[in-house]
Amino acid sequence: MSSGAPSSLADPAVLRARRTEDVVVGDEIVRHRLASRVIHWSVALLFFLALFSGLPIWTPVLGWMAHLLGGLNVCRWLHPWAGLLFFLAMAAMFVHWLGDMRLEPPDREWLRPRKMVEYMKHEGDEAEVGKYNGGQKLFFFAVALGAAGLIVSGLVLWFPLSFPRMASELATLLHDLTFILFVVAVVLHVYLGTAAEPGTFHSMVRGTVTRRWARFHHPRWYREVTGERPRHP
Amino acid sequence: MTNGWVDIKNADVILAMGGNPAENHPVGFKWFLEARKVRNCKLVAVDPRFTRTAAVADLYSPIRPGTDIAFLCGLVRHAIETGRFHEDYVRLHTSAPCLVSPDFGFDEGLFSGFDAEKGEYARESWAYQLDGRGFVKTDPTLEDPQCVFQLLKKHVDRYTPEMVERICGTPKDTFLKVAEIVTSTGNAARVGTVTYALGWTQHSTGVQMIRAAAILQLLLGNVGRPGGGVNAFRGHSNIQGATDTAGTFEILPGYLKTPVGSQHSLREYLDANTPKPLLAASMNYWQNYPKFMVSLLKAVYGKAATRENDFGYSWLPKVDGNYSWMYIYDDMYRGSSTRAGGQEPGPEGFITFGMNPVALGPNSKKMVAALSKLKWMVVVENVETETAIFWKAPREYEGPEPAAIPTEVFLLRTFTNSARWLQWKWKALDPPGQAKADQEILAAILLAVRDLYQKEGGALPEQVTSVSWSYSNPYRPDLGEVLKEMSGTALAEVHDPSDKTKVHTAGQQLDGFGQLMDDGTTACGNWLHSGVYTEAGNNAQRRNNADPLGLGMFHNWAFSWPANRRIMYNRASADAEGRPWDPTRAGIKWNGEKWVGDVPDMKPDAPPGTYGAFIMMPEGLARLFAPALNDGPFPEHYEAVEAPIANPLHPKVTSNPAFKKFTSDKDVYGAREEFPIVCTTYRLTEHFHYWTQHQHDGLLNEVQPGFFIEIPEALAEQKGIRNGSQVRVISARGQIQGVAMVTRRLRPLTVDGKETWQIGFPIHWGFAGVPGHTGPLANLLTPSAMDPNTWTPEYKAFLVKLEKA
Amino acid sequence: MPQTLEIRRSSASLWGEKTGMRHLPVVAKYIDTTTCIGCKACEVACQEWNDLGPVPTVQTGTYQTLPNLHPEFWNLIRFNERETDKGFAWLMRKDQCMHCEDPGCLAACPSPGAIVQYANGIVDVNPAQCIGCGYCETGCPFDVPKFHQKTGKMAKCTLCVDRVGVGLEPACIKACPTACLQFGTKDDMVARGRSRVEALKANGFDHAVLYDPPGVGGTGVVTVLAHGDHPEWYGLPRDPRVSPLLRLWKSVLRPLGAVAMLGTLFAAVGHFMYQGPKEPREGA
Amino acid sequence: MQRRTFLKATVVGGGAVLGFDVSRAEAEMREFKVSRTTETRSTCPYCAVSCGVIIHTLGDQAKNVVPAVVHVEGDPDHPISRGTLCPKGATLKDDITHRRRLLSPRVRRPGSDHWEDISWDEAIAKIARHVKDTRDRTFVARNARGEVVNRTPGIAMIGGCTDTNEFNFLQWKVVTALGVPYRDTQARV
Repeated sequence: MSSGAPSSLADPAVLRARRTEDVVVGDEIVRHRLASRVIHWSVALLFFLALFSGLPIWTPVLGWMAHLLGGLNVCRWLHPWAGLLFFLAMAAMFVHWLGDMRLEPPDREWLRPRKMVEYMKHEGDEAEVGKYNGGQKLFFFAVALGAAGLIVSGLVLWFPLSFPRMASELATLLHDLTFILFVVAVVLHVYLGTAAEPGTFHSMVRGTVTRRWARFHHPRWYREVTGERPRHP
Repeated sequence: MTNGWVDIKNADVILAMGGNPAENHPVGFKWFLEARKVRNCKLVAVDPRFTRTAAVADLYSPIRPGTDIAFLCGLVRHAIETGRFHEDYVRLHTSAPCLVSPDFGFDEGLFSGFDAEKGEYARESWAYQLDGRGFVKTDPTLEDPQCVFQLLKKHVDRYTPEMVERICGTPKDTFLKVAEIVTSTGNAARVGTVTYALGWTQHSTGVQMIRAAAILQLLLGNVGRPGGGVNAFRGHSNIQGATDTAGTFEILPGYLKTPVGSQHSLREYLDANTPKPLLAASMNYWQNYPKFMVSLLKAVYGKAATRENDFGYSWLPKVDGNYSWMYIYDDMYRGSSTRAGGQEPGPEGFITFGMNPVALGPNSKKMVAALSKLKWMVVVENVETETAIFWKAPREYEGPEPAAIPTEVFLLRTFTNSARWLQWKWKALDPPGQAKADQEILAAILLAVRDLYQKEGGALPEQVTSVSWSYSNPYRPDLGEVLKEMSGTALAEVHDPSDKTKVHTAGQQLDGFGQLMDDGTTACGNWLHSGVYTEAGNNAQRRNNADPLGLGMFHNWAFSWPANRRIMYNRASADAEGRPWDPTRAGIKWNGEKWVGDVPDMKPDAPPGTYGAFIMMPEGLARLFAPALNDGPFPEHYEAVEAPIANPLHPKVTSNPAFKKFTSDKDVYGAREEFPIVCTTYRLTEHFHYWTQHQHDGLLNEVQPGFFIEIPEALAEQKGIRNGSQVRVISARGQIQGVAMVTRRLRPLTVDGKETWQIGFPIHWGFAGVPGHTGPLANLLTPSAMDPNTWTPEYKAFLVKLEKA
Repeated sequence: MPQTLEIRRSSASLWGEKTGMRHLPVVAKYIDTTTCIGCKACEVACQEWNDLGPVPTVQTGTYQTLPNLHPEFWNLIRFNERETDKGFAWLMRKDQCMHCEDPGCLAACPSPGAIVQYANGIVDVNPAQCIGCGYCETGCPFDVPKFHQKTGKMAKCTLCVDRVGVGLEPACIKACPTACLQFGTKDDMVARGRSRVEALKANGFDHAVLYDPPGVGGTGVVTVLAHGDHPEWYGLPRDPRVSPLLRLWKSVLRPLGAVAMLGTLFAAVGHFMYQGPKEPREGA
Repeated sequence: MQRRTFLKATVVGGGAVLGFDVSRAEAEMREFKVSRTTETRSTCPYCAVSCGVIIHTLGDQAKNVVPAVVHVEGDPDHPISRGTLCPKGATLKDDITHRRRLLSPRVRRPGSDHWEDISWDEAIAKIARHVKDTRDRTFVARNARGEVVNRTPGIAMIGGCTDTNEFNFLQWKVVTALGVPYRDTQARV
């Protein structure tokens, strides 16, 4: 506990979430400590900054968006830098969460569309779901791969004149394809992280989840954290 | 030029030799390509380098610098041997039938009459055979071995295609292809023109090269015809005008001769210079010499010129010997010269209007040494040239230390120019800063000197004070008034000899040189330009560019001397009956009463046969045999002064015997053993001599940034020289360093059985100019050698050696 | 604004082509490489008229002013010494914007209105809109547009749109001393080119060709080549065209992308309304 | 960004602060820069083809304008050049306006290693003095054979090929007045 007396207003779990996670505080469990959340939100913020400064360059249809940022010239200047920072933040996130994201055998099933559909219908046996389910792990690696694709093609597009002509043409395609897939993934991620599974957003904002939420969504993680009788050794 | 720029479009064949028109006269070159577009004309380029002219030519032939006479005599021989010459033209208009004295001969490289000790020819043996009345004997059948035609045939007989290949290095089949195309104009139906520039003039046999081309064109019947002629492309905008107005010591305005010491009176001078006709049918126009001379004296001395004082003849400075370009600096360097057997001082004062001797050379080191002997020098320029700052030239020019140079140098500031057709130059804006126009500077100097003589007297003050300078504003002479003075004014009532009813009262402008008198009643500064400013106004300002004949004559655009004639010797464009050889390209034709077409180079109403076509010649005919030259009546191939091989035709006489070498310590000549490579200098289209490198932030320095040396690829490989690396070129007189431009546009030539290399470099860079765009002066390497007739230095062929820097 | 009426096509324009209303004669520049003497009058006339340069240069062993075009040097004569079937040749070809009918630069440019094609065929950069991204240079099959460090914009030959706009011929064409360059309507220039090619063929240049590549819809600069079988000798691409990848991106991938992204968004909303949130039932 | 376009953008742009501004500086044919310059027809000073040039100078010859060259182009009326020029002619503006052109008279004193400024009057006076002294000192009235020659071998005068015919005639008059035998011009070389 911090040395000073906790102010009555602060929720002890939230306070605890500043330093450590996977620990029970009262009837809440700390899921994401401060560092995780800061990294996550800086990645998110930079992603949208790069997105909104890139979209007017991508299509004139969104030309009006450029004016929000001060015109296409500003976008042309901002987008590469935002992209670079986004990549650095992604790298930090990748290192930060790589440990938790190790793929275990059950996660493999998520590759098959049948599992995906089951999840969508909220069916499927989730008993063994750890702190992160297969979908989240795959999303993690997919996004990391996407970031790599974006930076490589982005650098070529940033300095088209110092690469052979074919390189900049391929880079255009790669950057565009990766960006599309990335946006699709992020839309799903945001949806699942907010509307689809209430409580999740709170975990990334405040860092804590309720015991009910943990037991329902991530049973194995819940058991590990609370020490209750694990169903399997 | 005998013809004009636009007239070139009328040619069927153009031989561009001894010059690089595409680079040095690009806009004039438009008409070369127009001829090709309009009449599928064949353009043949003969040049040591594959130049930008060769790039668009139909046929390119390499040649060793300095061997043009061998090539041209080969063409003359080909024309005669294959009978592809214009026989009617040759019989009618040239001196082919004239008989030459039997004493004339040519043996072992020397013409008859050579005085080895004096190094000069006595020319008596070159005279025509004259009959009782003093007229030339002729043989119209051209059979007599002493007739000019047979002498020419014998003389050029040695120039077989094999000999041409041996001397020039031009492969025989290429030479025969050129001969085939060029001699295709040896008839009435086709016309060919020959164009040249400094590639011919700047040799120790320069004049004879041009003579050879003239003989070729006369045999082919091309002189005087639209699309024909021998056309010199002059360098500066007013080189033609400067020589017309006596820019050189040996002539007075209008190419009248400068009087020499032995011509004591005007009468003696006129008798010596007024030729007598050598044929009945010779108009011998120079018989009007006295009218031109007296009118000139009245123009220059005004009222002070009276019949009693020989119209001021005694005030004219007389000359003894040679005062031309290289003698100016030779005498300046020695400080004295021998004239008429006695010693006279050399120049100690020097005035230059826009001319840059240190850069122009030859032998720049001698130039710097000579200028360092001067007491005072006036440089009138618009940029700080090498000559203006010779006293701080870099070390390699071996000039004395500035402290040891006594010369007081005045650098004054100028602008202005003119063009070949007498075209008026409208002024766009005043000169910047405190700059003054040339004429203001000159007027100020003369008037100041005149005041000093009026106050203090001195050597023959009358010579200085009696020159008329009666312009409305003497300090700023109005060029219109000067042009009037040159064109010719009546001083009293004057009747036109050919049309008595035409009368000019005192003060009126004359119509042309036909109205000049030798009794002092007319004044004319330059009889050749007479008619430029008549009562009708300043014809130099005319801007009507109509061309009704379609041959590019433009009679109403400005004024062309003489008498606005656009094609010289145009009588020769018509046959004996006055019918044009080629009706589609008529120069002038006889319509029963008078000659029509171009302004006739003939008495307008003289029916065909009255006078020969070449009215300036005493025999009225074009001279295939020219006895007035210093190095032979026929062109003969001599090697350059620095010869890479012994002369294959006559090894005992390798170089031009009529050239006397200079003997000061700065005049060193290189031998072929130490300097094996033939070298030439030339100009580029992106720069103008030593002028445009001074343009700060100029675009020309951008498109042609710096000095380079063109080296054949094979030679570069031999010496391990990479393109763009630094190389050093050394001659007996100096050395320069620059970027190597390795190229296949220069090829090795097999000359006299040996593989001979040639390199070249442009002249445009010197130690003055925009920082970053300076370079070595090309003329550090050129020799003190020149042509014995025109005294033009030999820049185009000398010997060097080449090293990696 | 009257100007828009003269624009036939504009880069990154909204709904497809921006069609101007005015019908101007389509102009073209004719280059006859067989009468070019490499005098560079056109190079300096262009810079003098457009108040450009001088670009710092140094003699490196060639007559060619610069290795490539430069943002302040829009018009470069390429010198090429070459052994050909007709013997040694010194080929000279004026390199500048080709004002294509279907410009690669315009297709690649992401900024609306930065590159426009006027009704008279001239393709011009509009500095006010140019964002200096450099895509036009990669899009151009002739590698013409150049990025200017100082202005951060692209620059290239404008075929003297200001002079042509008031009815005058371009500065380089007026200056060309040997009439290698000529100006007029595209049809006149093509006709002149064809007759010149015939004349060349008659003079033994059987491979003479009028270079007007269809890959870019024909060019506003038609060039007579004596050695038509080797355009690369003149520094010209054999079959220039707008890059197919660029077409693929613009007309296939980008629309699909838009559909995919919006589709996912709608799918999410739809799923939420259908499935509702995923949360533990009461008492579980 | 032309002035007019800038005004348009700011006025319209003002409103954009709140909403979305989609107007942009529309591409327009550039301004024709020499529509009101003064045109002088003249001749190129360089080679002997004598191409006609049109020199465009600033202003419409109004009194308060000091004309400066803004552009030089070929004169289409000239029968030889028909409006074309070579690279030298096409860059005449450089030749007229570049700042290495000398603007005032200068003198290098004997033995000195630098230029000094000098007024026109003093320069002309000193030159005249030099000319007279040299002429008086080196004047040759009669040559070694006793013939009247009246020449001044102490002075040489060169140049003229870039000057007008009229100026060359004046030069010949001065050469004759001073009795200068050493006289030559670029035509020789």
